[in-house]
Amino acid sequence: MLTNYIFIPIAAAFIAYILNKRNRKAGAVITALVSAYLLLSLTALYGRWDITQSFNLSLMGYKIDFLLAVNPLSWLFAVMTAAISILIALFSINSQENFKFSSVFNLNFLIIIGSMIGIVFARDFLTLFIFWELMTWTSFYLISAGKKKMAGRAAYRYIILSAGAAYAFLMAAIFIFQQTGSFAFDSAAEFLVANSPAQSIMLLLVISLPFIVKAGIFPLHIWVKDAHGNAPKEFSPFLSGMMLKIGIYGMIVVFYQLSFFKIIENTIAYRGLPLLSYLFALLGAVTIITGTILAIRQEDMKKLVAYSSISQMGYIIIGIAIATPLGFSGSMLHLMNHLIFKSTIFLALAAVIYRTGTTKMYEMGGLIFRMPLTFAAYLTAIIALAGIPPTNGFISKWVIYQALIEKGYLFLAIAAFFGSIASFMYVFKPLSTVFLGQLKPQHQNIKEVPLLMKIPMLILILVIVLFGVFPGIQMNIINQISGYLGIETVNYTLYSIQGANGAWNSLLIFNIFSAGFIIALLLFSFAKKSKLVGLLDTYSSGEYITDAESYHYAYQYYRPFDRLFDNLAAKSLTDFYETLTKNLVRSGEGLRRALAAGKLQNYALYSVLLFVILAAVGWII
Amino acid sequence: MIDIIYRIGHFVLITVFSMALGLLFMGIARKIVARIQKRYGPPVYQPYLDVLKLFGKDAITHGFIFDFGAIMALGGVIATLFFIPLGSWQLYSMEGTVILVIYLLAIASLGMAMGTVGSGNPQASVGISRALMQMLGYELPYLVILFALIYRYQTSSVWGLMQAQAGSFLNWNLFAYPLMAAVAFVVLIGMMGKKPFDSMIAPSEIGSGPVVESGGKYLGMLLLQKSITIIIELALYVNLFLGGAENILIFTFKMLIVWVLATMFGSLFPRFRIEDGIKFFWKWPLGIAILQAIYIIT
Amino acid sequence: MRNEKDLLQLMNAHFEPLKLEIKRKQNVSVEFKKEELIQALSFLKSHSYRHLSTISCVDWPEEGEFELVYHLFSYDDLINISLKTRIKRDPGIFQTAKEIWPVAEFYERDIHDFFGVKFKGNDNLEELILENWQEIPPMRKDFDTRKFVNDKYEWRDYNGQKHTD
Amino acid sequence: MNNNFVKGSWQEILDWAQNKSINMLHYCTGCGAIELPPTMTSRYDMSRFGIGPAATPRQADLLLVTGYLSTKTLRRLIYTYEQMQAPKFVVGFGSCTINGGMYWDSYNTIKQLDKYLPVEMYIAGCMPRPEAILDGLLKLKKMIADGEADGYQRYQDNLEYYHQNQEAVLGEVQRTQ
Repeated sequence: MLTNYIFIPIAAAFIAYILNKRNRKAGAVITALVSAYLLLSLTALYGRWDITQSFNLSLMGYKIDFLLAVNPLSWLFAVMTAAISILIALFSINSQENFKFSSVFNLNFLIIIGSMIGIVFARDFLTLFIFWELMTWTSFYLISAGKKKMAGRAAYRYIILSAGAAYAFLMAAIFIFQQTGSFAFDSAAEFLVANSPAQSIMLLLVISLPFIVKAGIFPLHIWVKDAHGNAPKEFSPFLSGMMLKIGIYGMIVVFYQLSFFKIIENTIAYRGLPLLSYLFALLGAVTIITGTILAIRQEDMKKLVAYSSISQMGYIIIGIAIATPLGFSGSMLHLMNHLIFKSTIFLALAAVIYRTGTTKMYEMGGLIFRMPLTFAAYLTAIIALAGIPPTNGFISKWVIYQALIEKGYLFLAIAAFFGSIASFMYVFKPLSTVFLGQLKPQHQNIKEVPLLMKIPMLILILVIVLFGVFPGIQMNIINQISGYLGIETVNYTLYSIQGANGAWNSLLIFNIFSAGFIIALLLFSFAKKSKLVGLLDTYSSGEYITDAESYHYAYQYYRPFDRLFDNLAAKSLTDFYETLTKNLVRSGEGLRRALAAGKLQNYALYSVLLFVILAAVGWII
Repeated sequence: MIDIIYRIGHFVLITVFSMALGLLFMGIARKIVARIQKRYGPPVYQPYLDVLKLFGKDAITHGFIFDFGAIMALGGVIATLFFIPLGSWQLYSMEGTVILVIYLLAIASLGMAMGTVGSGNPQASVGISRALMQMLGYELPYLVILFALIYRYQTSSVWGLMQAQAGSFLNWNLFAYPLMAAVAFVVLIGMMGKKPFDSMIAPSEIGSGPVVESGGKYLGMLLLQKSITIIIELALYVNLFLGGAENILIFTFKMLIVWVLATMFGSLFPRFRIEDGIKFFWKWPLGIAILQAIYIIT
Repeated sequence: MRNEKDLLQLMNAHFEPLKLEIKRKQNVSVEFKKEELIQALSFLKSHSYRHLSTISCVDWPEEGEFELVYHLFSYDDLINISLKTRIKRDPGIFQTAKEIWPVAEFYERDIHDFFGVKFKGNDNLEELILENWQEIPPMRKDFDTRKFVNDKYEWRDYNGQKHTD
Repeated sequence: MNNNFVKGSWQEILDWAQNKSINMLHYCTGCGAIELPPTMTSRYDMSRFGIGPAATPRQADLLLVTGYLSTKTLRRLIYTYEQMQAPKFVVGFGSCTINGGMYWDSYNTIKQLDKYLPVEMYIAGCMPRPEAILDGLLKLKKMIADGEADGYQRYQDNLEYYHQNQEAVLGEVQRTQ
């Protein structure tokens, strides 16, 4: 039964909360067990795309249906949620020993898992909304549980944006309900196609608002950095890997299942693409560029990776918005791969934070000799993120490039290229300043993290390489999704993908890369053996170094580049929103003084007036 | 079995040939620069002696990441080499798309960056940070050019792009799209780190940047890596804009011409500051490349 | 803009210099009592002599005195002025000018290196130029360089003939 | 073919390559810094003999000490020398490195470089002209080719002696780890 997947985690959440009060590790163990159960039973569900479940509720004369169903798309998202939860739970068994709010963490985390599965299985607006709100509020508590001073403020920014968007969504849903008498997606889609295009487009744009916020797309991305930077270190991988993706899920639902693309099919087009889709793609492009430029500037590693998440979301949006088979497949590939490598990055950084207790990059250095496995995990993940073959990150970006070049979308392609090359810069910054360079004296005695924290990282490394060599595994499910949504499929085999103007064969590339590596290794090992010297014995213009701290280049790593964008970055969007709020409050204050002047009767009068106006509007519509 | 031996022989042959040719080109470049400066210059075979000497010297290492970086740098370029058609020699050039080649080259850069920063020398870090910033400068126009070419010929393999220019030499992209060829030439100079764009290896400023700690065999391997990188970049240019070649001799000749011209241009200019270099790349080459791309896609 | 004579008048009006002298064009030398010198420095700094070029020191062993010379320059008047004062050689202690010009700290370290003069108020008088110096400061006139060199370094032997002979 | 023979001839090949390709680190302490640019640039062009500059001691084979050495500088010079990789050679420039030169009675300059570092050869003069420098470096090339330039081995063999001399003038000496 589908409800099991939703309510078992939610029920387990309270058990975990109670047990965790007794034993710090119990909550995380329960989380891991529940997610393992979810993963196993979801795997058993594979291929059974006909399971549905529904409940009826009569309320004030309205008959409301709650519909749940499985399809390849929901299945993929549910499996991804369960899989990443296992790894995070395993990781947090040890890492939460000293975390004050660990019981609250596990409570909320399990509820989020349940509600996310609820979201992806939901087939009507009301179910979606209920679980969406559950997820939003629980994640709000998780983000504000971070120890930082700013955590509360970041969480408020997140909740205000999310809640505002969600209520707009609810309004649109209720409007559709009034017209059709049902919250179900199917009937809504029928109604929207039949309705006047202008109104349908407006409704769908409003419906997609909460998803845009959650995915961190350009004008509404301001919550991402602070929320990621301040969330508990174990929650960041989930926040960045899964919760951003759930926004993408929502957008796919809007685009395909609510037939947004069908409605705008015959509107004005640019290069064969409806202008509205192109605008969405352009939003993705702007997201890539802003995310990238801001990521390069960060000195806090979690914020840096958060901005990089924003920029990677841009790729996914571009691929979905241009709606070609290659674009969609590339997006879905990138979505999965981004989950994998971004979780790896966040887990590796969480391991570093666990040992050093800081997130400022310039306070660290040379950790590679103390934490080699963490370094290996980070290195593999950034190779994937930067899109360097033979890892999974390259494949998905390559497919997206193919899609863009096929149609000749020049400006989208420039943004994609920019984000890809600039990602070398921002991923190299933590590599260089945290893991390489001089080891700080206060970190001399750091040890590698315990075994239970190593296992998730190891698994993720293997998965990155596995999907890098055999993208066919992913393409299998993606083609099922494409088929389900009515998109043409892409030709693939286990280790190759057919693009628009060229093919990608990852096994071959993996082999040739190994060959090149072996030739270099042979050359290296035949030459004279070298002598190992310490890190402080480096060229320093003849002067001998005594303290490592002053011989580490870490602060403002890309200053010359940042200087190019100083003016732009000074005008941050956050400031813009804050000024806007301030002005709104001020004008509201002025209005109040002019109209109400503190008399209670006036307020009553205005309320009645407003009600009448609303009623009139509702009647007219 | 024989097939495997044949293939391995091919691997080794191409690797050795490119190393030798790259070192020869480096020697020629030193001679040209010397002649421009009214010097006699070192003998053409000087780089061979340098490499031989470096492999005979003692060396120090700063731990396994230092070793791994050097191996990854050389291995990355050798792997890239097999995807490029060199005249009639082409191992896997059918499969290798041109975007793949650009990104494979990044493996080598990443390896070198990792190894040298792993030495713990801040001058290496400064050099690498400059190199990465500059890379963002020149790769953007280059990728726009590739975008336009792939869109124009509807194939993304280097081999296909080369074949598309077959026939008369007027089909060469150099004559078909001269603006694009010029932009690519400027980018080529930037890629090879020649004079106006060499702030990342400024010897008297940051102690030769990325290679500051490399001596002995490490420097030797990086020299070999550099030589193969030169061949890859020149071969890409020749394949994309000069129509490739029938056999390896003509191909080498075309590469030599491009190399000599690039060296001559390089020896005329003083050095750009980093942000000025990026600004330059984003102003002129990128602007021209976008104009040309718009012309092609419409 | 003052000329040299105006400057001397200004000095005479506010202080009691022991000796005033115009060495040549744009170059003035004034000798003060040691009590007045720091005061004169800050006075001159507020009268456009903002640039402290250096502080130098002369050893007068016969008189048992060190002579400290502060070289100032004005970008308005275009005049170099040297303020001199003499302190007793034996304790060899003077006031610091660090509060007026922070850079004076380094000049004072330099003088402490080579003459052993101490500056009250400047507690960072560790070695600036010399390293591990154990002898009396090398620029004092009673430091016998020749003997020190003969003791410390070995001369090259040119067939039995030493370099110094 | 016995192993020694192979090893011997391999060493000869390396010596030959070494003599044709020398990267020098010019430690410019004195006026020698002025004599080197003409030697390197178009008038005299030392690069035609395969001699070129190196940026750091790791890449260098030859340490040129171009002028007087104060004790403070000597400490850094020793550190730099130890950072270089064998085979490595030291050449002293001008009278200052030979016997103190015009700084013969300075309390703070060393008088004989070869007591502290294994000098292959001196180039006399105050300063030596570029012709003299080139002549000296050519002789050094010949020494390397013949296997006579073995300073780094002498340094290893007489480590005690050199360290004693160094510590006599410098006190404690910071060495590479």
